[in-house]
Amino acid sequence: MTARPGEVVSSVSRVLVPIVLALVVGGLILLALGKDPLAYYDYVLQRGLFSWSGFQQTVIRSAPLLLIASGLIVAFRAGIWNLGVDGQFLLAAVAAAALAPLLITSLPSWLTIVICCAVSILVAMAWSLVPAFLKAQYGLNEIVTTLMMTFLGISFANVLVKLPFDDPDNSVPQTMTLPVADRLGRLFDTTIHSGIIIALLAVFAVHFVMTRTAFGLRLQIVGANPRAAKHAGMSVGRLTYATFALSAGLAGLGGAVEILGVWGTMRADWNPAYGLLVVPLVFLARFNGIAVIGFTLFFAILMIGGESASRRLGVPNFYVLVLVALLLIFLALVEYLDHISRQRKKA
Amino acid sequence: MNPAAGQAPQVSLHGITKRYPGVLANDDISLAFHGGEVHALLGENGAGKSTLIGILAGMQQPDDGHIEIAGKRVRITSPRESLRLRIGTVFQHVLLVNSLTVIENLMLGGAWWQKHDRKSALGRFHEISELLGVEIDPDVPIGRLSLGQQQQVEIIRALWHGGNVLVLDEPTSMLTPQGVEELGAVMRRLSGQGVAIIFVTHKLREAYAFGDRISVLRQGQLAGDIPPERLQALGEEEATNEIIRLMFRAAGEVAGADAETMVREGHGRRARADFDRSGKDAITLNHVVTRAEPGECALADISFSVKPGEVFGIAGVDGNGQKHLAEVLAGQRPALSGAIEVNGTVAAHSGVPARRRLGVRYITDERLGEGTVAGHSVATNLVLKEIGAPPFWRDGVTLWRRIFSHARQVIETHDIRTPSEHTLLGRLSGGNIQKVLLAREISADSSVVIFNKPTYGLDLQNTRLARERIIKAAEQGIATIVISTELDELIELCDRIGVMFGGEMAGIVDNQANAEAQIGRLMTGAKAA
Amino acid sequence: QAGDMVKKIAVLVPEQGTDYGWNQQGVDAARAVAEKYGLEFLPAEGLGYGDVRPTLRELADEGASLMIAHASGYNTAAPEIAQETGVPVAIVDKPDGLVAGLVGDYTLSGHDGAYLAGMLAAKMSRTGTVGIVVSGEPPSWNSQSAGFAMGVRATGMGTQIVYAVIGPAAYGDAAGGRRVTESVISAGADVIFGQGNGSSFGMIQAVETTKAVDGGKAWFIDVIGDKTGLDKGHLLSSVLWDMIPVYSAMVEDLNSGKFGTVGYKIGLADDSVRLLKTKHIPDDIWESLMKVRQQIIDGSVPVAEVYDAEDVRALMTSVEAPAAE
Amino acid sequence: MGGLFTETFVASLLFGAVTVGIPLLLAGLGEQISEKSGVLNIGIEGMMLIGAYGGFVAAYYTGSFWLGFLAGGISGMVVASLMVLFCVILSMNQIVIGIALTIGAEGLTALLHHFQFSRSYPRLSEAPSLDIPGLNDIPVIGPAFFERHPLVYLSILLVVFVAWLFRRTHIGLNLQAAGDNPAALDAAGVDVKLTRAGAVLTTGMLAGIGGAFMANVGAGIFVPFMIHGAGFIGIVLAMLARGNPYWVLLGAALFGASLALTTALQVAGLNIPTDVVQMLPFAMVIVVLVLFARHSYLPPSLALPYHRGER
Ligand SMILES: Nc1ncnc2c1ncn2[C@@H]1O[C@H](COP(=O)(O)OP(=O)(O)OP(=O)(O)O)[C@@H](O)[C@H]1O
Ligand SMILES: Nc1ncnc2c1ncn2[C@@H]1O[C@H](COP(=O)(O)OP(=O)(O)OP(=O)(O)O)[C@@H](O)[C@H]1O
Ligand SMILES: [Mg+2]
Ligand SMILES: [Mg+2]
Repeated sequence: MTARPGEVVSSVSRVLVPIVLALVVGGLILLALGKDPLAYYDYVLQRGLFSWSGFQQTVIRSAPLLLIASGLIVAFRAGIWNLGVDGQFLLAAVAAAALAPLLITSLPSWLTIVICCAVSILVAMAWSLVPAFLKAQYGLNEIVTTLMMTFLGISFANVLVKLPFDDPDNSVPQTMTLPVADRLGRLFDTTIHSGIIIALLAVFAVHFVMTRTAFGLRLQIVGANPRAAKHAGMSVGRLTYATFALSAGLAGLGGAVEILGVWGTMRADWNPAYGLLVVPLVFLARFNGIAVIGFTLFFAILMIGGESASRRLGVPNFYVLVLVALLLIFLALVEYLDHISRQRKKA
Repeated sequence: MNPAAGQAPQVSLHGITKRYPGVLANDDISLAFHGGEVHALLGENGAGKSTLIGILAGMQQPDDGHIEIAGKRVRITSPRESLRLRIGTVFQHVLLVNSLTVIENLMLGGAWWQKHDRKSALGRFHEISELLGVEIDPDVPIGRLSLGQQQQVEIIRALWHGGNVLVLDEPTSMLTPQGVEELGAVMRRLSGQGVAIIFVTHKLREAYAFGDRISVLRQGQLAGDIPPERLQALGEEEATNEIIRLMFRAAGEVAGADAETMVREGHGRRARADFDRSGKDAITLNHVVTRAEPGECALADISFSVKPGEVFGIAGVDGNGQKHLAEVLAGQRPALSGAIEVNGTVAAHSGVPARRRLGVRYITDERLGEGTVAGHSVATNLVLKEIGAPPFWRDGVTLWRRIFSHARQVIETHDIRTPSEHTLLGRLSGGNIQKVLLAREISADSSVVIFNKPTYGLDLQNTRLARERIIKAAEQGIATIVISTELDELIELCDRIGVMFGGEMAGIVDNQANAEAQIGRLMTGAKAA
Repeated sequence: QAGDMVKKIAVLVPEQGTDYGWNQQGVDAARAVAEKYGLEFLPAEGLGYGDVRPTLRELADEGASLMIAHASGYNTAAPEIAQETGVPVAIVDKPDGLVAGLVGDYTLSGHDGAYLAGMLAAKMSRTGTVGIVVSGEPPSWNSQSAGFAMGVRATGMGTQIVYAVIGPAAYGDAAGGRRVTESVISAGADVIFGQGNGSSFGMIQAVETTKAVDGGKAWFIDVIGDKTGLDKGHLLSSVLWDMIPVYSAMVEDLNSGKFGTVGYKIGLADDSVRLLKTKHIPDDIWESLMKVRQQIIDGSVPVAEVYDAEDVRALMTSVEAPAAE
Repeated sequence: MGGLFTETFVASLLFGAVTVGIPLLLAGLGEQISEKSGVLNIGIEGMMLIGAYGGFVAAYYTGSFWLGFLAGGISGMVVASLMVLFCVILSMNQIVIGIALTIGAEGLTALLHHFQFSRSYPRLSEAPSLDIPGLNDIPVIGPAFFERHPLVYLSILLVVFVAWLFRRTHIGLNLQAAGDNPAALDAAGVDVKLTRAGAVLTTGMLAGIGGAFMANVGAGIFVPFMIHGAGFIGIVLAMLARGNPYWVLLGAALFGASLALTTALQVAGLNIPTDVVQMLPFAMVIVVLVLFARHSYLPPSLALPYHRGER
């Protein structure tokens, strides 16, 4: 698997060119606001990448994003538009947050974490059951149903936190808190929790399964042409359920990892909407697990570094959103041009 | 017959060249199409016929060369431009909108700011369908019509727009023999009115019967043509030989005499395989019934059996339940009631994988719709039905190297024309896709193979190859079922022929001298004597 | 000996400090305190309601001596980071979260001020109905809603109280604020006690454009900040919060080593909670209110602190229950 | 408690429901046009937001609601033209671009608002209404439906117009074909990209007007992020409506009514979190889908770019 130098150059420029373009356009906006773009970008890099403590935050932020991304890779490769990851993520988070503080009183922390992760995964899977059923049974388009389930899930998560799982001792509507010491173990003496290991393993596993196994190929065939899959004797219905379950389960694991690694508790009305950011990243990475890691890391740097830079320069944090949008557009543009030229060349 | 002779051609192509990644689809083609002439265009699969037609229709732009219409140089930059030049086209793959009705499809293309005028459209529709002698309900959504009917709508549409030039890319592939005759009459009538007609077909008989002039494409180049005078001078036999010579001349692929046998078309019967008529049945159906779905013809009550080594044909007009029968046999569709036995094993309720384990193979008639995955490689498509099984998978892990080397081998032995095994299957020409299907399904461990329209859209050589595969399969002792709407094909290949009508087996005929007449009668719904 | 241990103070707020409300008051007060004690000031605005640990850690790295986490949503994260980095933090709405030298709490509630506002509303109401519109139900707003309702009842005028929450996560839902407020006005209220950030501008909009059921003007009573500069003649009053005394006390306690042993409150006594006097309030009513203010301060009129949403709702009319004792 | 439900109060609930429903209706209709033509417009939330901002700015500085809606429509079209450029002309991924446009619009309007209005919070006066004589005297429903800004009537008439467009005109046929089988439309001599571009621009215009309605009529003020998912609900409405504009109207009415119901239950003192009521419309639709699931008809070429002659 040695890449030719030309390919390396092209794939590096495929990422670098849009970044430079986005930074230039974003810089013009900053100039218009009377701020120094170079100082801004310098702060972003200083904090997000080059300072050890900041880089740790970047890595921590990557963990849930990567897990969601791995779930989306499964779904998208199987041709299923699971746009409901945010609801699945949140409900799984509620499950972990509600359960962990209870279990920890009688179980060791590793067991608590394992059980919570498992339950979170199951909860997320269960939440994807309705769209899976409607798709497998009636061919109902999952974009609608998963979007609906995500709206429903966000509200439902709030209801759960506010009513049955509310911590009466805290005036803020949130669940009980898992003590810091019992959360996912930290790596060495950093603040990075081991969720990043889980996330990386998940991405590699998904990448392997989708590209190197019979199961992955079946999912892709179902995604590409369900009638051909049926013709070839695959059980389209069962594979559809499996796709939803895997995809939602991984997103749910993301929710569990974020709660068990970072928060220790779930607050009502908390919705980071990571799914909305990860969906385009997964596309831009062409559903490739390895590329997803790069993109995710880059956007995590931007999130962490951007917050710092905004604060230091007195630019409202909203600017990061503009930058993210520019990046997505330019990445998509360059990826598209690249796609065209490769199609021209490819025999 | 040829009033336009001497006049400037209606359409002339000058040095048309079109390249696709890895393929030179059209290579410096210069051709002239005259008004009042039916110009038959022949060529093997992938020869570049559809590409040329796409260029005339404005769907493709040539990389080189130019087009003249009535002596004036034009650039056909879009289908709109083509229609404006009064060129009507029937595309090889139906281009209609399923969710719109027939009449709505025909009205497409009007000025967008206008209300559509259904009334005058209906008038036009009746006029043209009368001319064609077809009967179609204008208010049925296209999606509910059979492919044959859809093709008729396409022809209506081409006439709707095409005043000067009518281009027909394999219009007969979905028609019944009678439909073909009717289309021929229409072409003749139109050419009599001065229309230039370009008629693409794989059937030499059609080309000879309807064509005033014949051109042959070969690997993107114009291999030669037979002008009207010569065509009239030659008899059918000689003309056929001439065409075959043009099609296969170069590279010495086929020596003269072999060509004859290679592309020998219809009318013959294969030598009777001497399979064991008293032996056990390989597959038996007993009173099989399927669930009727809207718009489909279900099986009402089907019983028959096929012995190992026997070729059993299914004849009938398209849409009389053939699809359900094929799917029920393959395990792709459950039988509502009735019994199915494969090699003595009860198999009525087993799905595709279980049937495959029993040796049942099914070559679908929907090559792109369900037979293959267009967006995946040729290599993947060749193992589509074996995903997870050794030798290409070990413990569920894909051994891509083996899959690719297997593919290279199959491409070699089956002469599949593709730039490489990594090429996306959708990029292949129809005939080559069919070769992929055949290569995939016929192997040593199969015991029952169902062919659904195995040669639909194939060129002479590929048709011959496919039929040889069928015969070879039977000779290997495989029970072979051939579903076809082409009676010639069935007569040539089969030992017995069952005729389907309205989801029932109207009768089963031994393939003997008078079989054709009997089958013809059964196909119209008359009961077996 | 601790002398001037505090060198830099940081304040973290979820939205931009330009909302004439919670965020702006927090940032402005911290800035004022930094100036007052000659400290370096590190504001972090618009952080949202997500994870603030990265920002807290960065501020700690930058040498903040005190980090004021000015949102109840931050009150789990901030103490954790304080433990991790050793940098003291101040949190909101968690009075039992004190850790000596490390975590101080300031549970802010203008419930006593809201009590006065409730009396003002009841006295100003022509229709006999007043309304409370909130964008959400956080503890501090619950206690103010309750205080307001108790104030209304204390006038003994039989005034009805209509209560409505805009919807989930609707702090910035201006359209929702307007719609719900219009409905509450149509339900008879002519004085609206509105609590919300971005959504309160929708409420003001509704008050400005909707006539009360008697055809007269509707009034708005705001919270936390002073929007007089934006008023078009409908701003009756506001329950103003001043956090400068609280933040000052924190700095001094840190310097004297007392930080984390006492909670901080705002209240009527030191004017850190006060009722905004506008020209629309008649003098006699204002004087009667000021008398009650004195009584609350000296304890003769107790104002219960009610933080739970259910208990708050129980205080509203709409149910036939008699006024609470 | 019954005493609270006076005629005025119920009328005001209905009034609020219509106010909420109109932007959803416009967004849903717009999305329906886009989807029919084969473009999945996920950026509609961003188009509404920019429309809200542009519409508010125009209405605030000119004092005219009409100019506000015009500006909102144009602003929405500006965002839509990006979608046309990237997704229709350049065939880039519709979901990536849609999400990017939404995120970008959120950031941009919040920034602009911060520098322009975050110290002054300007507000508009009440939208002028056109009273329909006779009908506006009907108790309860009169004020909600017949004493509104003319745009409200126009929006509802638009449903009828779009339905007519779909059924009776070449535009309708072209849209349907572009989403079902663009190659067939192309072969019939109609420019697919132009058809889709027109559809997307129309979507942008309707979404922008809907956003402007939310800012100018609904809130009377612009605040950051004020669309709050209305665009996404528009997407859901369009998909559930299966190409029928009247279903969009019904769906928008359902969502509007459910928000009014939230307020009603609260004012009635019902003791449940608002989130529960918020869940109702979604839960209802899901239940309906599970019970009466039919094959959903979405245009087969939805979200697929079209290239002439590509295999
Ligand atoms: N859009 C395309 N992209 C890539 N290759 C193409 C495309 N269209 C045609 N080709 C290639 O060009 C060659 C000519 O194809 P064409 O469809 O014109 O053949 P044909 O003569 O019509 O064959 P058939 O009889 O099978 O229909 C084939 O090799 C085909 O694979
Ligand atoms: N009664 C009918 N009305 C309308 N359409 C029909 C009817 N019967 C069949 N069709 C259409 O005809 C086509 C072929 O039908 P079906 O598959 O049942 O027949 P078949 O004999 O197997 O034909 P083929 O071999 O082409 O698949 C389908 O597209 C189907 O929708
Ligand atoms: Mg062809
Ligand atoms: Mg069939």
